Amino acid sequence: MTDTESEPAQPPAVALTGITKRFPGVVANSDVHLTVRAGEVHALCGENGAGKSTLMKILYGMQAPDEGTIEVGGEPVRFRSPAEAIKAGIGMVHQHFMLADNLTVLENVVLGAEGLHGIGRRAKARIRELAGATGLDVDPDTLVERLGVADRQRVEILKVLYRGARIVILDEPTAVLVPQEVDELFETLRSMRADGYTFLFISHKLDEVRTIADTVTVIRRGTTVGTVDPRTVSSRQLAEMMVGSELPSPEHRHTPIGDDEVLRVEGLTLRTQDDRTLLDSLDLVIRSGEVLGIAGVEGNGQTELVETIMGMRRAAEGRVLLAGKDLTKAGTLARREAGIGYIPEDRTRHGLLLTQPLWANRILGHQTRRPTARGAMLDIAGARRDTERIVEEFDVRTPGIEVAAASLSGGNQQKLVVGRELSGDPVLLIASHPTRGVDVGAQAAIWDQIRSARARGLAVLLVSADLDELIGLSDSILVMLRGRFVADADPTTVTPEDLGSAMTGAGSDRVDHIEEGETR
Amino acid sequence: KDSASSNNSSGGQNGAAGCQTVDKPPAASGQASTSEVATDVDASSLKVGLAFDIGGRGDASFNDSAAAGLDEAIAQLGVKKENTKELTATDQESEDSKQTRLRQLAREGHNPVISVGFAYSEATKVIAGEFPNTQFAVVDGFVEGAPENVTFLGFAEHEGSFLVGVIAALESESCTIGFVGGVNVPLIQKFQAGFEQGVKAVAPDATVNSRYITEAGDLTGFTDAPKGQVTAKGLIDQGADVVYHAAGASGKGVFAAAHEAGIKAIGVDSDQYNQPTVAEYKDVIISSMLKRVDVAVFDYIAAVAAGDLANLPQVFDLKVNGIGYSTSGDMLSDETVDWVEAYKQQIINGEITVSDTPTTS
Amino acid sequence: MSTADTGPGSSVMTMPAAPRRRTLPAWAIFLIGVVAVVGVLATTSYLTGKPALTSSLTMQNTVTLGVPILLAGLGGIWAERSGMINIGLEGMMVLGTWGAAWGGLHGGPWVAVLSGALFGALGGLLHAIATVTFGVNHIVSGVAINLLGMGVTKYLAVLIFEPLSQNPRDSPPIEQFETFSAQPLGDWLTDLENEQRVVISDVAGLLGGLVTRVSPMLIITILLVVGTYLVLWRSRFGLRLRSCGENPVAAESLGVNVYFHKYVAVVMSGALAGIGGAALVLGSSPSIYSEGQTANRGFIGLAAMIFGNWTPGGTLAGATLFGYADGLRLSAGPETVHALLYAAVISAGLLVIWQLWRRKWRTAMLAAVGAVVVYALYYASDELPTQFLPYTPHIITLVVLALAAQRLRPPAANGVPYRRGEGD
Amino acid sequence: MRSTLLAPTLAIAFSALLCALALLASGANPADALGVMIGHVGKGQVAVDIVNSTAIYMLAALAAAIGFQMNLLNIGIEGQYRIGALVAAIVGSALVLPPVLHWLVILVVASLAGALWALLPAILKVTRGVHEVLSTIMMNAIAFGLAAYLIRRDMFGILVGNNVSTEPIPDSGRVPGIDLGDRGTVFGLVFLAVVVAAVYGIVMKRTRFGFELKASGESPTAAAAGGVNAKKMVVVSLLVSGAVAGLVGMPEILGRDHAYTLNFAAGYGFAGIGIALLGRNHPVGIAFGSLLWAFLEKSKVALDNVGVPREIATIMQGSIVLSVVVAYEIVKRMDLAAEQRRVGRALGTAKPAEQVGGDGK
Ligand SMILES: Nc1ncnc2c1ncn2[C@@H]1O[C@H](COP(=O)(O)OP(=O)(O)OP(=O)(O)O)[C@@H](O)[C@H]1O
Ligand SMILES: Nc1ncnc2c1ncn2[C@@H]1O[C@H](COP(=O)(O)OP(=O)(O)OP(=O)(O)O)[C@@H](O)[C@H]1O
Ligand SMILES: [Mg+2]
Ligand SMILES: [Mg+2]
Repeated sequence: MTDTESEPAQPPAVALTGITKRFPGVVANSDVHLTVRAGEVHALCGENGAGKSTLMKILYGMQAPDEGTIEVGGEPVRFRSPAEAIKAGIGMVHQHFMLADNLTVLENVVLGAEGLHGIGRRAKARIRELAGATGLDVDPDTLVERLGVADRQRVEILKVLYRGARIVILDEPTAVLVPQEVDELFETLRSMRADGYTFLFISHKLDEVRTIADTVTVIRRGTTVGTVDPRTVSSRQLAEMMVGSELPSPEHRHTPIGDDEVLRVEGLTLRTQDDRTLLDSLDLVIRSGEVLGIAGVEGNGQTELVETIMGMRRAAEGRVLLAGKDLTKAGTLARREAGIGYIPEDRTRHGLLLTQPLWANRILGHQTRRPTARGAMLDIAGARRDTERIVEEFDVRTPGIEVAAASLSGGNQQKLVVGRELSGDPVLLIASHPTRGVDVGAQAAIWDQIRSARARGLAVLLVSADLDELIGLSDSILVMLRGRFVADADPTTVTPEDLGSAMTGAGSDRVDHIEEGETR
Repeated sequence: KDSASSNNSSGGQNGAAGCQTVDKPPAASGQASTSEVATDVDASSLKVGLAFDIGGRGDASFNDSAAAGLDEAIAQLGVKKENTKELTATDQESEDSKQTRLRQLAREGHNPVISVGFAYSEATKVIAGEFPNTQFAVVDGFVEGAPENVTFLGFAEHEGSFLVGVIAALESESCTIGFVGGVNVPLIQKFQAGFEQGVKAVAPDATVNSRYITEAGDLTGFTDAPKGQVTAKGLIDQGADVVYHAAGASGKGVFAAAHEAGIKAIGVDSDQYNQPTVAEYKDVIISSMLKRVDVAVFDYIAAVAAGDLANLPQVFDLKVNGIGYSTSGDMLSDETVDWVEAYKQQIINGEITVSDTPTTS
Repeated sequence: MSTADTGPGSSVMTMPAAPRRRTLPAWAIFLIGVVAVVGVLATTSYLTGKPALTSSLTMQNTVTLGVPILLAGLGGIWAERSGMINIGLEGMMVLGTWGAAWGGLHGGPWVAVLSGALFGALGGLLHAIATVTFGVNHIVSGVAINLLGMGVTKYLAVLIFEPLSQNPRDSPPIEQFETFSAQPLGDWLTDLENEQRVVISDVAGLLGGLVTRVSPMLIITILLVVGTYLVLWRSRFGLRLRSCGENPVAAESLGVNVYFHKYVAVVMSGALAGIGGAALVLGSSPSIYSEGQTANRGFIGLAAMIFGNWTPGGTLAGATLFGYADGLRLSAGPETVHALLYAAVISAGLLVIWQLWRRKWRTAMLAAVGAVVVYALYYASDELPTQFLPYTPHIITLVVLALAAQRLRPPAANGVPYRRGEGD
Repeated sequence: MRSTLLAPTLAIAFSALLCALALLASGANPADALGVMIGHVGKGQVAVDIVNSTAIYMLAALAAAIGFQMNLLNIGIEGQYRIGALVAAIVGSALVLPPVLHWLVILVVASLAGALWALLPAILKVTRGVHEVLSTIMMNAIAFGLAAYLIRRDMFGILVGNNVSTEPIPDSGRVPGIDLGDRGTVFGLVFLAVVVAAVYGIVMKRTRFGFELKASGESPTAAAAGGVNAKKMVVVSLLVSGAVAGLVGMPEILGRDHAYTLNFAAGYGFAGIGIALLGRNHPVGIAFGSLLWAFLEKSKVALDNVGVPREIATIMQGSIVLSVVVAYEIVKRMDLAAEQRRVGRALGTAKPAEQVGGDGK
């Protein structure tokens, strides 16, 4: 607890006192206290749904607190909209990108701050000036839809800088970045800190927090648990503060890999309408009881690979065989019926019918199979019964199976999806970011389920941005870059840093336990 | 063979002087009989129900004309105003709404019940069956197998159109004449047919360009003045210097185009020279083809009151003055009127039969 | 906790698109398009001997019939660029016709335009209240507003106009705008047109139609087209408004008052549709409100907007197409519309060349087949059945869409419900 | 449950209030007007007419609802039912078949024609991404053209008085109704609407097809991941919607008119869209919505009969749709909040007090 360090002479950059925020049925923040010194990087940690984002949105004027006071630079303030927070020098980079794809970089940046330099030539000049600080190197007239993830992140930071914010909120900025990109970001933060900027930094990755933060505040169940000095605590201690109990981790437990070839992909090639190659002649094989991990920076073709194997995209060339059966021409449903389970990377978009009850969600993807269907008719009783089973087995915390999927918290939604996809005895599970955005408890439960299914002979294709998860679960790892497999790593020896290098194409010559090439 | 005509315009010469015309027919002889229905009957005991088509009283078109007939009956036949009732159709209504409307009128004791517009034909047939003691009439209507107590008040629009066709041929300098129809349906084709025949009767070499604003089923052709104007402008651009319209409210646009181009126009249904909405353009309205819905309605009421429907004309045509043409504004020369009267007599005498379907299309 | 998570905020990122080759600026494409269209029409006019295809009268008719459609389409742009679908344009336009007649009775044509705008805006306001404040499905609200617009207008016409005009369906005539012509220029163009020289006369005809008997309404409309472009694409306010249609949550996070901009957009949309109604009233002679006079022009305006890819220039092109084809049919007659088939053949021929040049063999083949089929149709017939002619623009629209719809780009959050503070 | 009844009740009350104000403004007594509207139902054949119209609106609304289930807005119902009715009338009149078979053939032809008219928009949507609103608006217009063309006298039309009609369908093709004597005749095909509604209800609730349709409507992305072929669903749902739309004209044509005429009613398509939304795409909701709509539609005649502006009924239709959806929206928000509260309580997340223990300040 490092309160004593703050000098009485300089008022804190931000002081939140007694903040309470209630949503229908949920208290997101309850009597939160937070003090941020000027010129520091102040990290905020806590499990999913702890209320971090809500607290930041309150500080940023997007939501009004039910109780409590906010002081900025010693002055009590009351923001009714982000506009007022911006005026007070606060900027925020959101957990999800807040960019309009069909507008240019210039337009995205100046939006809402047109008063500063107009929307024309002066604004463009100013953006060019600031772009250097963020490492953004694109023409301001480029449409944002043409930018990659890292560049989008830079545009987000540029937006904050452009407004002249001195206090910058970064809500999980590193979730989508690879280690090298994280390092670049931290470089930027450090130099800006030297220029006097104050940062509020949210992350689930505790080692990152310890690298960059000057102070860490931990939030649990909507309230502050404590403020600590990152140099004096370990990641494990931090985690235990967050969860209030021991932290599980993805350790590698070997089970024997079977001989049966479950999935074989040969020469898989995918092109866009305008003939760009998204997947370039990919080959892979997964045997029963094997977990094959795919590592890669987001946007290098993992999504496309998974969706092509699932039949949601049409391959230009190549074959997909499941247990020897050629599925290349089959539709998604036929592939599912042949025994593929699919945990999509974005459960709300690809996994769930949010307004439908849980049992209806159980039917999705199983609408032709027992126990949820009989011929052309649905078996609603069967679907209900099996949903009860999933709720039981996978510990989905819900008041019942009649509630809409939207009412469940993210972790419980994900457990429902995992339970559904492991139903009907699949031979292959395609899991994209199976634990993204879910809290630690749910994460552990999902890992356990995947492990035990594998022990029963399930083959798994695992795509994850969480390198620890990838290393912990996989029997072997392929690294994807620009639509190709560029490296093959052994999870028993590889480190996240090595993987990160390979993922950015930087480290091909640095590591000995990464084998070059498009083997397998 | 060419017969010279007066100073007016219809000379026997080609070119800008006007159309080459046929011989002027012999002067009119004989008289048009007015309808034989007595007008001295007492209709004060009648309760008259009137069911209008879309638009209703005040539409400056045939509904209004029917209303005028009723007003006339009130004034002359002693029908009591409080004993009359007028109902109006709505857009896009279904057949049963028409039936309900008629049934309502009949049930409330109205007798006769007069409906306006051919769309009422079928409904009237049905309701007349339900109320055998009530007299029904349908302006413009006709349907097979209607009961005894239904009278169809049909008009020979083509005959009147023939006469204004004669006027157009005589008045045209360019010998090119235009016709604008509202919606391409048989009723309006009657106007076109008679008009074209009338022009050709006088000037076989004349050109008549006919256009419709919309096709069958799309009734907006009767309510789209801008399109009426565009259509007329096109005809004028192709040389027409007399245009005749049968396009309802779209006709306003036709007059506007004629006014703008300084050419002549012929109105339809009622005497449009005296119509307030087009008063601005009255100087170009040299005549109107009169369709005397008012006469038909009046005569019908009188006939019901007198109890002799048998004497009511089968068709309201030139002979019974159910159809005619107007000379308001005195823009027709005596010579022209002579020609028209002569043709009128020939039609009445049966020497000329006017076709009710156009030869083209 | 938004339930419909198809909004832009949650879009999954996949591989970024390749940087596009540098394309021509919008105005250049527009100009090239105009030149191409005029070229095709001039050629057709020459080869088929149908001067009406490019006569000044045709142009005038295009303007008369196109302006109300264009104004409705502009209204559509305003609403949809802010993310609000407005299928109620027709109803707002009807309100505008009543308002214009009523205002015009009391204060002349300028007041008519203002009052038309005001009444249309009231319709827009109702739409905004239902959709923005209450989050009602945009289409439902639009359908309801169409019903209300017609019901209220008829009701008011009976209440207010009938005593004056003795006609429940018409208002009394109102004063019209004085028209004016750019005289020396107009005469010169008329002379040129009459010389019937290839291309020159065609261009002169089309231009002549634009400068003779110009109504201030046309000037107002052109100003509104340019104004819409400048406001929506060149002003701060427009940027904010468009951002609400692309990603309202992002706009909100930058301090943009999304509700406010949506309200302004939808009300403005109604006002423009209302001005469209006023243009209809003032463009009629005599200038009156007359029941049923909009005749689905609001829907056509919506179509012109989609046709025009939600841009003012494109919508102008769409409205011109509708006005041109309808005007040509009404004023020049079926034979001239028939000549448009010839224009279609020429266009298809050009498309073949263009696709061959781009080495798109398949598309070129298809276009060639199309050209042959249309030419056969042209050759085999003298006239098309008149029953189909009124629908020429509709058929052209379908064909053009079938060819180019993939290039259309609706605002990303168009029609997506938005609630303040519910994005993530 | 609460939401299903509360919302419409609130909404109808609210729009009744609005209309009462409008009535007061025009000097009429709202209570009397309402009395007239309700009293009207008991008169003559109005009750039966309402039932008949309800069936027609139900078919149109079901057609719309099928599209809505997967977020497709089939504005083209208007054109689809016109083409369906016309083609069925033409084919039906040309065939000689035993009664029941004859009806079935006509119904199938009507569905096929309706579906065919929806085919082009469906194909354009899945192959070229053309928005169905735009393409169906175009197809509606073109349907008028095709109808006008097919009913030309040199095609399939015959002249009846001033009206054009197709050849009448022979007796074997006419579906007998339930004759209630003075009360009128309930169309036999009212039961068709009931059957279609029941099938629709079962398919949506109980079958794989319905599930896939709803899933694609709610989340195309999730449906695709769940193995639903979105393109196929678009084509199938538009075609089925068009097929049901093709039936809309059948109760009238087979039960009363026995031919397609120029008077064929328009506007059912747009009404259907409003009703489907009013009934929340639920078959029972649609039935009640149709009943309400038919009641309002029929009361126009009654209002006119007592001199109340009948536009009130149109205003009422508009304001009911608007207020019903607003009310639904409000009640939905209340329900959602209540459900969140319930979930919150059940999971204990709403009890932060036990967790408070932080000391950070
Ligand atoms: N607009 C809202 N309406 C209702 N509940 C909400 C809303 N926003 C957040 N919540 C709830 O408030 C709680 C805190 O959410 P918040 O987004 O602040 O969590 P977080 O700590 O940022 O979690 P994560 O690590 O997943 O980002 C959660 O239970 C969430 O479901
Ligand atoms: N090799 C191919 N395999 C499958 N489909 C193709 C192929 N090439 C083109 N297509 C499809 O054919 C259609 C026309 O292709 P093309 O890209 O040549 O058209 P275009 O000139 O770009 O025209 P537009 O983009 O306006 O439709 C497109 O739908 C495209 O997806
Ligand atoms: Mg968060
Ligand atoms: Mg292409």
